[in-house]
Amino acid sequence: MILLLITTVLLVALIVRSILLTRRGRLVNVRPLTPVEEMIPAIDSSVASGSPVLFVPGTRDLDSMQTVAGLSLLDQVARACAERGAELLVLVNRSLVMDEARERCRIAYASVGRGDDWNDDNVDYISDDPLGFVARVDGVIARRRPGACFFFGFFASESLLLAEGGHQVGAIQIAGTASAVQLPFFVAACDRTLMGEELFAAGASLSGDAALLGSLVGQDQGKWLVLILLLLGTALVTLSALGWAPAGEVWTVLSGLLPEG
Amino acid sequence: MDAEKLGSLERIDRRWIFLILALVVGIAVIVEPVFPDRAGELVRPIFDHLDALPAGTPVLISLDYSPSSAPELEPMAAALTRHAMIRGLPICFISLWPTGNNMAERLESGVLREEYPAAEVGKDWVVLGYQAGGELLAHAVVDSLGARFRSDVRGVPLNELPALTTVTGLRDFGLVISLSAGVPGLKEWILYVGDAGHVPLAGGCTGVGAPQFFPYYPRQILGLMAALKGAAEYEAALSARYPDSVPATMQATRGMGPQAVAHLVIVLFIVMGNGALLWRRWRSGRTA
Amino acid sequence: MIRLRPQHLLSFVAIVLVVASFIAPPGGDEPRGVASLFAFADSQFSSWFGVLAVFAFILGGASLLRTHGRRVRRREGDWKYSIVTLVSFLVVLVVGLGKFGGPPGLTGDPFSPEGWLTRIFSSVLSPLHATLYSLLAFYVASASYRAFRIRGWESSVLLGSAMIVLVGRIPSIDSWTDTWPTVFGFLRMEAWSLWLLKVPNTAGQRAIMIGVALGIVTMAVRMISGLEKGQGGRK
Amino acid sequence: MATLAQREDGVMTVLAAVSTSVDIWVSAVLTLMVFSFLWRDNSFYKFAEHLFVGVSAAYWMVVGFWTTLWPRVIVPLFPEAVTVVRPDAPVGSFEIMALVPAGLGLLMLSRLVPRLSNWARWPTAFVLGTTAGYAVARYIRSDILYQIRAAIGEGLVLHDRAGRVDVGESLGAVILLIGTVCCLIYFMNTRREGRVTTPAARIGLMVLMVTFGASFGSAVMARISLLVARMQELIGTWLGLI
Repeated sequence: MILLLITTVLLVALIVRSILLTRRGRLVNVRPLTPVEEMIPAIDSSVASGSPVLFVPGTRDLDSMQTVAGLSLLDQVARACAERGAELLVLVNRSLVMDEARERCRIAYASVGRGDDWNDDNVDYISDDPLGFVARVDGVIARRRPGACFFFGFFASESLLLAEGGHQVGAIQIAGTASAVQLPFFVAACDRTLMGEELFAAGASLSGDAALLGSLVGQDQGKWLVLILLLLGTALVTLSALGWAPAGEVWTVLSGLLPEG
Repeated sequence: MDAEKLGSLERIDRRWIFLILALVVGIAVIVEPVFPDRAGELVRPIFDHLDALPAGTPVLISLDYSPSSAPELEPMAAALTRHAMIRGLPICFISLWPTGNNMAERLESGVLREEYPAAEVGKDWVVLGYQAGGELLAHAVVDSLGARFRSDVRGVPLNELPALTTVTGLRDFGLVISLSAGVPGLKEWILYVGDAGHVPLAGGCTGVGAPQFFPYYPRQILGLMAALKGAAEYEAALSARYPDSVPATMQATRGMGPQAVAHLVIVLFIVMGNGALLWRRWRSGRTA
Repeated sequence: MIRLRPQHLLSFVAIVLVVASFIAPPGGDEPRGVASLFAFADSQFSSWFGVLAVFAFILGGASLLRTHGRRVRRREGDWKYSIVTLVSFLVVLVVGLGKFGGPPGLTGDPFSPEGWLTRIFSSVLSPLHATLYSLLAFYVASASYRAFRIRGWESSVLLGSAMIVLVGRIPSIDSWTDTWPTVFGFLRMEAWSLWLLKVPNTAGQRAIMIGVALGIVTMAVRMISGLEKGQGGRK
Repeated sequence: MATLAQREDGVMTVLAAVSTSVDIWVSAVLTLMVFSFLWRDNSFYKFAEHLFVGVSAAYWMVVGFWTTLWPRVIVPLFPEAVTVVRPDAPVGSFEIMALVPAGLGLLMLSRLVPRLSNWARWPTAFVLGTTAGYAVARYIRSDILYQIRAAIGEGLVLHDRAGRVDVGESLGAVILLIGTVCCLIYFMNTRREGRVTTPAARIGLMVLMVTFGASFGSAVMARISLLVARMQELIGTWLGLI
């Protein structure tokens, strides 16, 4: 519990500190995410071919952080679609997500002065059942033939059902999920995939907002902390297994602080 | 064959793949081809361990699955049950899942009463069944089974069950096996019983759950039956050692037929795609 | 005087829950005083979310009826199929809320075995579920045919590790590699497949999990501090 | 004549094996309709899809109503309501706290009235707040600290059951640690080119690709099982050919 508290405070402090530093003008150099860089060109090519852009923010409700991350990418996609006059179709399988997605699209369209172009019906609630949802999405893909498909959020076995549906009509497919079990399917079937934590960084990266990018620096510092803890722990355990008693004593204290199970 | 035709193998219409896969699996479901197998590195230790236990040593099988995962895990339970009956090892069935009692019943009617009419409930096997508590239950019974179980599912008190006369806690079992379809399951048994309680532990799991359990082998579990293939391997070991005492082809071995041909089809398509790719490269390299 | 905005509610709720996870941890002592308020928040907020999601069903249902109703009214493409959706939706809703076929009136279990809802589930929904799932068998075949190619080194590594595991699952081939002479013992399919799943696979999964958790914490901090721009215009 | 009679007899035996249950026919026909999508989009699939959407949407709404709304809002606010479902159940007391989620829910519905629709921002703000709030401690505990603990494990020198140093397992532990560290470095947002980090990230990406390939290969068996089960249903239960 104590270690949990220390870690939480430390991580949050690092992130907040980086945000503040960046706001005061510290320059950040963030790794470019290829999938994110290819999103705008994919929208452009849909516009060129006159086909719609499809967006699916995962198959979980708003209580999943992955859905929230997917929606924050929707902000950017909706803006880009509004600017370019692309038709945006958002298919969702939760009513709360539908409401939030409509709100965000409305704001995105209004923010580029195209508020009148937005129609709430472009965000379509299908069914809470993930497979019933997928049956419809695959049908919509086959009939509307989107030029670009974006799948960002939590997916279970729906991942491959969606990605193969999109591939069949030749859409440019960019996906992202933090669910490790489903990543292999997206990696195999989509053109580009945001892997794991990249999903949460993508919104910040696409927006180019300094404060948001700053938070990513803090996240990296947190990761170095994790690496140090990991290497230190391994060193202590190994040394103690080799018979160096003091290492064992330090480890007993440290491991007592780590949570079990 | 000319280059263009071969090149088209690189991008065949995926519907050909669908058609061939459907036909092959469909035919295999009807014909039920049998592919000989043997117990591999992960399954062998479980078989050998059970095979070496002195007759009369009880074993504990935890049926941590439900009807939807039964196709993969029930064959394992059946094979273990047969092995224990042949060896004269009393089995104690428990479960961390509410569906466990029902799964035990299926084993009793499908295997125990059917194939071993001489075996007696209470003496050769007992069903203690499901108790709520998940991993806490596993933890609680390490030292004393009686801490959470008063009687078997029929209501017979523990001390009146001949199968369990030598048993106080989990350490008195020759082997503890969790057939696990999710949480709570094998992972909880490893953390709370294997690691903390130093009880010999083995497991079976579904294909999707398998990758997370490999790290525990061989230090924390003595073996692992992964998916239908694991069950088929156990069956293979069983029919190799006791050819006359078990059915000729058992559940998992039969189910592996369609699996094997489907895997073969997928592998062949991958090989074909790459072969065509290499051929095209080689050709263009030569013309250039 | 600060004007209250939804963003303030978001931050307040989130901070209460973060604090609650320290002063009223699950499985700890019975909390007292202020701590009990936090414990209450911790245990109730997620169930309130469940209630809200059900209220939102009304929005979702209304949207569904409107979309398909409009298609039927305007005779838009595929409007006949929209009738199927509308009818099946309303029928199941009435059957389920009215507990048709089960114990008399509204009494008893809505999912009782003799109820019509259960029958609809077992003869319509569950085969549709199972069939849609089984499409995955075809899709893993087509996706692997397409993706597992010796193109760059990345996809070659992907191909190599997938092939080893795949071939390792074919009964007769993997046992055949066992019989190879000891010199080729290192080529045994089973050993390779086991090692791949045990070592690199665990490393990858673990790194993904740790990274995702860090990403989530960072995102949560951005949400609480109101930096996430969208959030329904709550800025 | 005999041959004709024989043939008819044969047809009859084949037909006799086909199921006569309406439910099995419905389920088999729906299965074929969905499979037809593999060929291409067609009216059979459209029918199955639209039916699936209608039935499943309503089904989950019914589930939500009876398992959540009824016990958590309606019964606490109108205690007598409990007798509608269980006539012999004791009537509880009014629970004031149930007004909060009910109130939030009603605010949510303000979306239906365009003039009031801004009120709906409050319940979504509440939901996003709970999502963010729960996530922090939960993920730091179980996915960061616990994973570090699991990764440290028993260190890099592992012994077998007899107490000797197990070279193979120890080597595996070293590779596992290097792999984990490299993958974590690969995901760094602010990656500077360096003598250590650049090759480490490259190794990390390779480990990730091995991971994805292996899990893909391992999942194939489970997916085929689903198809086999479906086939058995069609060929066995429906047509009676097995």
